[in-house]
Amino acid sequence: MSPILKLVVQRLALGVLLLLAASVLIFVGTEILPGDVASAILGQGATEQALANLRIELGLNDPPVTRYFNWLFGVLQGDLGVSLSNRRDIAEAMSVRLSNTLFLAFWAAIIAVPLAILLGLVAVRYEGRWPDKVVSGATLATISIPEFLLGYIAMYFLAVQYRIFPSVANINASMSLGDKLNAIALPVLVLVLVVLGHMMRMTRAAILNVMQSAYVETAELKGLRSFTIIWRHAFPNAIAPVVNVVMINLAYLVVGVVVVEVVFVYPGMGQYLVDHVAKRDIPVVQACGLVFAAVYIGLNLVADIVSILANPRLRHPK
Amino acid sequence: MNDELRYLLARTAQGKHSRRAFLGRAGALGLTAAAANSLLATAVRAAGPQKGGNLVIGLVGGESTNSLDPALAASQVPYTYLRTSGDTLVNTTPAGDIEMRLAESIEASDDARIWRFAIRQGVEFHNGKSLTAEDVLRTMQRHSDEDSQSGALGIMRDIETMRTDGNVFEVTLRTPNADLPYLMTDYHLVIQPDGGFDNPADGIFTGPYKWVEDQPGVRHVLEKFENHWDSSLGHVNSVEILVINDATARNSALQSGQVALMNRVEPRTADFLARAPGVTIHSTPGRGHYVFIMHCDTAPFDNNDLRLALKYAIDREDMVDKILSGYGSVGNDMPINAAYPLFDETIPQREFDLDKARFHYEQSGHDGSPIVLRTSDVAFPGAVDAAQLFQQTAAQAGIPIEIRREPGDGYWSEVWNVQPFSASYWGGRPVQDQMYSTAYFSGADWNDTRFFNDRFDELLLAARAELDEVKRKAMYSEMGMIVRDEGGLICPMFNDFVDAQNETVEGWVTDPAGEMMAGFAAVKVWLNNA
Amino acid sequence: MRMPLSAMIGLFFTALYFLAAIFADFIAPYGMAEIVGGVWDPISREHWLGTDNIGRDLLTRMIYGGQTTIFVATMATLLSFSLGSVLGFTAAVIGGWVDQALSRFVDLLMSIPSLIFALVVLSVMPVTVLVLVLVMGILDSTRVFRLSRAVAVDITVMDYVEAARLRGEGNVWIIFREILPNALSPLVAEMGLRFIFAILFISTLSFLGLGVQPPLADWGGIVRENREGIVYGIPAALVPAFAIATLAISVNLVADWVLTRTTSLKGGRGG
Amino acid sequence: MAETLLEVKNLRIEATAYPPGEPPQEIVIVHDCSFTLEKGRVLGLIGESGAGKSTIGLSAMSYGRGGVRLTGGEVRLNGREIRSAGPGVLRSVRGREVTYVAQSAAAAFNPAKRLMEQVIEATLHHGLMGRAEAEKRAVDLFRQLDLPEPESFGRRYPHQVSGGQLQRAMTALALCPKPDLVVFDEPTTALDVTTQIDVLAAIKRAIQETGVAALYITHDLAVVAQVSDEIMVLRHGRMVEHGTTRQIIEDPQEDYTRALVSVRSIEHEEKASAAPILTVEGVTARYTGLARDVLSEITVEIAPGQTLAVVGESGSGKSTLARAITGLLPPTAGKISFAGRTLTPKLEDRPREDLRELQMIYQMADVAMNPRQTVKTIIGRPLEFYFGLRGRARDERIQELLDEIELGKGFADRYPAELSGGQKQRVCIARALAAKPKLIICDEVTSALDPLVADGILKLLLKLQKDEDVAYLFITHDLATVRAIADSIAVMYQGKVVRYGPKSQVLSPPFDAYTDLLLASVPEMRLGWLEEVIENRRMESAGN
Repeated sequence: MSPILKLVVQRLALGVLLLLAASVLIFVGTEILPGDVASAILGQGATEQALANLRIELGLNDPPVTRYFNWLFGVLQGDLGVSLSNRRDIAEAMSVRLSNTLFLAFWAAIIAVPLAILLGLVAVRYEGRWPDKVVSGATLATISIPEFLLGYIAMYFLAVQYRIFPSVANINASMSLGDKLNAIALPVLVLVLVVLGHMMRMTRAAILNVMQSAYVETAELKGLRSFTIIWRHAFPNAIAPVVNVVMINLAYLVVGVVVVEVVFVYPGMGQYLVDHVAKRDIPVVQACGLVFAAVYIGLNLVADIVSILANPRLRHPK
Repeated sequence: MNDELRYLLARTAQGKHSRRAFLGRAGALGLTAAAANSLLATAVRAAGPQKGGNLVIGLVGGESTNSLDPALAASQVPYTYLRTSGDTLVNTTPAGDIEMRLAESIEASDDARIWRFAIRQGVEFHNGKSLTAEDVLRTMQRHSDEDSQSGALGIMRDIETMRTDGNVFEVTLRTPNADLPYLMTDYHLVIQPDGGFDNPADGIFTGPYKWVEDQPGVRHVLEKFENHWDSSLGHVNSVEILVINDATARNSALQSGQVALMNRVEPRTADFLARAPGVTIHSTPGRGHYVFIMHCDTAPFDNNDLRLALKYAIDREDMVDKILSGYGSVGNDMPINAAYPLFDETIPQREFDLDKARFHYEQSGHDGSPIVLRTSDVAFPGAVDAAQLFQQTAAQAGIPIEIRREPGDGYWSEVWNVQPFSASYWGGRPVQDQMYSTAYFSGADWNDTRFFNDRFDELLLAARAELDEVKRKAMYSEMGMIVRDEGGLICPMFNDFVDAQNETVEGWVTDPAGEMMAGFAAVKVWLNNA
Repeated sequence: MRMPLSAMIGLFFTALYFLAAIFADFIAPYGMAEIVGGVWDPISREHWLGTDNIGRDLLTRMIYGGQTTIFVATMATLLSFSLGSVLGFTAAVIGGWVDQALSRFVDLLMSIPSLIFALVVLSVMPVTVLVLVLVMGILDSTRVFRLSRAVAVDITVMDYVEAARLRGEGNVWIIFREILPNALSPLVAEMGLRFIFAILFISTLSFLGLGVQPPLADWGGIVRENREGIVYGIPAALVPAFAIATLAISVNLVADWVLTRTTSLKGGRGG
Repeated sequence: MAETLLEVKNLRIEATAYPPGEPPQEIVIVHDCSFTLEKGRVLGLIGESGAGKSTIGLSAMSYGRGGVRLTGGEVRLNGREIRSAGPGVLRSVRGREVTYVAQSAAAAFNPAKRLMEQVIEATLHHGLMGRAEAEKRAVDLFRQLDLPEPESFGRRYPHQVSGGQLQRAMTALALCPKPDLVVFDEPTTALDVTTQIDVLAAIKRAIQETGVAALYITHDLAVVAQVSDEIMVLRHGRMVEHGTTRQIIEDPQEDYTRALVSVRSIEHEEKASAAPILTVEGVTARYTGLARDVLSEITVEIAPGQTLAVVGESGSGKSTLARAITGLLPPTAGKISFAGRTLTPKLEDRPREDLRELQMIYQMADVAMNPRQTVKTIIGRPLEFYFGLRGRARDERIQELLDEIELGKGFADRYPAELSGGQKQRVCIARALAAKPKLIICDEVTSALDPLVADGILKLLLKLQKDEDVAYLFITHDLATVRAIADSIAVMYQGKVVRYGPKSQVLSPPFDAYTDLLLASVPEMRLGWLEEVIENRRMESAGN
């Protein structure tokens, strides 16, 4: 087996192991949540009798270990169980939410990632001069402003004042792509601003770090133009850290957007999870936790593998 | 009225002329905006509902955990969609009278123990099946079964037996109750084919709109059910309910035209929202009240002086101003207000009186340790703020209150009705009897003030069977006084339902039974731009 | 090297907020929970920033709110650093299975998104300042762990650490005397960033309704209390949000400056 | 008269320094430097580190590294002033008229790109040739520089070729655009001595065959003597002496130059053998995860107060031997006895007494001292740790040690960054001495130092050996150092000791093949040495 394949397989195995461990952690973590599912479901107006009935029906009295393995085997067969609160198939309900989340994340990423890298390159090219300062300053501001403020400001100007985009980013299957894109314009804008700064700054730092290398000096002494040097000599060697930060931000776009979902009423995973946490709907919380962990671990895996592939020493062994 | 105005009015009422343009023109012709608006409303109603269009409603109170099973409904969105897609046996009119729905007529025995509902014929379910008395019976059985999880189980308790007799559904009560038809208006009790035993969440009802799409916590789409028995309802072609829990987003959605109707305008922003072009705010005084409840059997609240001290130490006017921005009215430490039939207007209003508060506090001999008040924003909107206002005024009377904000999740299971002093909300009931028997009767399911008063219980049972309204009113008055002076309820305010619409919506009628025209907004309004 | 303007601005605001927080009791014009006006009174001579949603003086709320926000963020950052760096250094110095176990456990914790984690924990636990600090500190310590481990791994291969080992020094000496002083400058710069994240995190939690107990104020909580006013330009909603942003930016500017200073201390490249 | 290619007049170069704990300062690193270089000539720039030789070399490209600025004077290349020229002009000069060969080719090649692409990049960029032509020229250069498989060599990545090959590839990179001038910046310093000679020969031949002019920068006079026509000696940013190579080597005018020429003045008498203090018997070791032994069956011993020099190229296992003895890398087989006791293989298991008596000094004094500790702490810690000295007793002992290493009183409170390279190494020696050891392992302790400074350190070590009766295990790749201080010598090659015995015996013929090669590769400070060696080798290989 070639060393690179071996490394990749190793990482994959590690990822699977980590995911398994995460599943245990999630299961145990949710099992110890205090509170009573039944009363959370029925709310203020429930009688003792109704609560007791519901508890029995939901099978909340089985031993946890049995439930973990039942759950795990179910998950392995693609069966995430049934929501306690509305008896819906979780896999089905969640797939809609997940695809919405991925849709939003995809468009935010497709704008933010190239833009961040481009701005990072520009900042490096004009290091210490005004374009660098403007880009760095602006991204610093976007990092520092709380997401909800960005959201409300965008909503106020672009939806309420000028009515360019809708304020409520409600999408559904019957909408055309154009309608959907119009609907998610504001959340995409906010998410782009939120992740852009971090990615751009890390890209800038990674490339600047590489710019310290002797081979960049070599390139400079060949009489190459600054941008050529950055693009051809510095950037290829900064791919690993850049991919790493991109992946962290992609993970954030998938798992960290609760606030944006709340502000723009976007039907994504975060809102879905928060609702079910509130109802102590443990199967759903577990399923969401697992999906989030899988996304995070998966993206990290991608970053790891890209780093391996980007390393010429591993790609072209002696 | 000049001809131009009359012409414009007619055109506008028929939806052929923009409402805003009309208001502008009317202003130019010397009418005040209010006058022009009311003129227009009258004209529009006279012109009759316009058919068609897609009505988009933005509502708070939906979660992704919502189900179409009426038994499990608990929040505003299910409330609205059940009213939109289902029918109950009877209903209340905005004036508070009983209106026949799936029941064509009601007969009661003289002692008000046996009630016979004649079921309307020719009513069709969304799946094409015809409604029978059996369906009604099965529905009621599902909700009254002790094993059921229905939110209506509590009000079904008093039923001894139920049966059908041809097209008649008959109920026999354990104790007489003159108010039974009011109980049947409960929104959980929409009739399902075979009571929904097979699949309670299939969304098959008899209402004016049938289900197209159900995405809990996100969006609910319904379309006109052409075979609905009552052609006077259901003007728009389709109804789309968007769940918008964030108040700012809801306001923005209305202002930007994404939704035509919305519920629960945050009172503080109502004035700002009203200034937006085309937006109209509807404020409906209701029976819902924001409360702080004390357990009368738990120290230190087992001391009536302490309870009174706290009651006197709350500035009700200020709370209505600050928490409700005036969209509400002051409470009187009892759960009843003028919106209830048989209300006694003469019961004196409890005032904010620091001296009396101080006096009773000293009388109580409380040791001065902080009194822990638990609250959460889920108790009622602004509950945390209200607690802080309470804390401030109480401090002026020398009463130390410590606020503990509890997690919103689990508030109803672990704090309310468990902790001795907490913030809460009561939505109100159609009649006084139901309100009192739900929460103040010694044996009530939700006696959340742990109020055990023999005289009160005696009066309640007597009033329930009393058919003479004058005597009944006197009994209710005495009961109110007992709760006010001895109970564990601190009721600083009754909230208004504050809804809002934009200029495309016509036919709004205020209904004190609940928000969004008691949930019937979608089936009763129409669009002028359809 | 002179201090650049950006760092001066950053330092000014950081110092301003910190001083205001420390001396809150002396400079706040009214009591923290005292109700002195109507709902959202406009800016006036009596109320320099107007009043909040139940008629408290906004400037006062801001000063006390800054106190809470800064205190919680500082404590959480300190906790995450003490915990994360000691564990990170330990993992790097001891290596072997201890390193593996700690690193994998941290990977595991990090695979669960921190906001979600915090939401789940805080929605079922009574929210007190202590719980907030613990939750934030522990969640953030995973990131500090990674950084300090990486830094320490670079340092442990240095000859002076080997020299200490050859001398027979114990791990405690190696961690606290050999590694810690040399890992300080990247950690200090990172501390600035973590502090900002802590500020934003506590604000976000408060915004989602999981912040400190009323009537205590914190900036995110003030935004939440007044957020309906945000799109109507009510100062009570905007001022705290901008305070969060300016504090974060200021600390960032200072951290940037510390970072460039420490790298230039190394003398950069050149012969 | 030959045509002037490069003319440097009154060049002044400044930089910003950041002394720790003080405000940054502007310092002048090159003062008033002037010289001219004619076409096709090679000028050697020589000096200690910090003399400004690289800086002057790079000024021929009007390039200041890091914060370095060319602030005064003129640099004329082909008659054109480039010191003050704009970026456009500079871009057209760099990589076309002047090219650069860096000290570490391993770092100067972009690891992510194939060699060919990098070698011809400047040529293509300046539009000097088409791709095919450039590649053909590169292949020719590879061949000329004795690179293996010149046709396919360019398809490799930098990490796939050896250090010596990479340095030659770097030369090809510099020569490819047919420049007028190449700046060689210590091109062989990082290489092993046996590799250095081949690279040096290849560079020399390439210069001769292409007729390019060159600036050859190095700290090693013996090396520069082999390749340059003229030599300029620099010290502290000023020119000390400039003359032909012959004149500088054979008739230096300045004291400093004379010192450089006559360095290695230490003579050390070999001591008689005695009962050993350290015995290494059949030690074999390997790194975990590595398939082969890095040490196999090493057997050596050291007598008290004597020096065993372990000599070999990088990768020969000499430093690993030190790690095995100290217990950092527990041997898989064999036995190590020290002062009559058997040392346990693992460091953690050794009693404190064993640790104390066996000390170590490192090559890079910079990283051997914690930069955040003062000299006092650094030297004081062993005193505390082993002898429990505190307060005044400790301070007095520190001062004694400082005196012993010939540093004054003021040094106790300084940080390592405030010391020069030689001073740092002295502090390290003091730290080792503080433990009152019986044996000190010296791992390449002089290789990072300038020759004159290194000399001082060696003298100090010898003096201390006499005073304290301490034995040294002296690891080095430098045979001159070995000659200077060893009592016995072990020559290592590929993890084995290939020759071992008293110094006199090891350094006298008959030699084994490897020792012979090693000895023959040490540059000698005389003209024509390189040619001789190359000629010898050619004959030998022809003879075989």
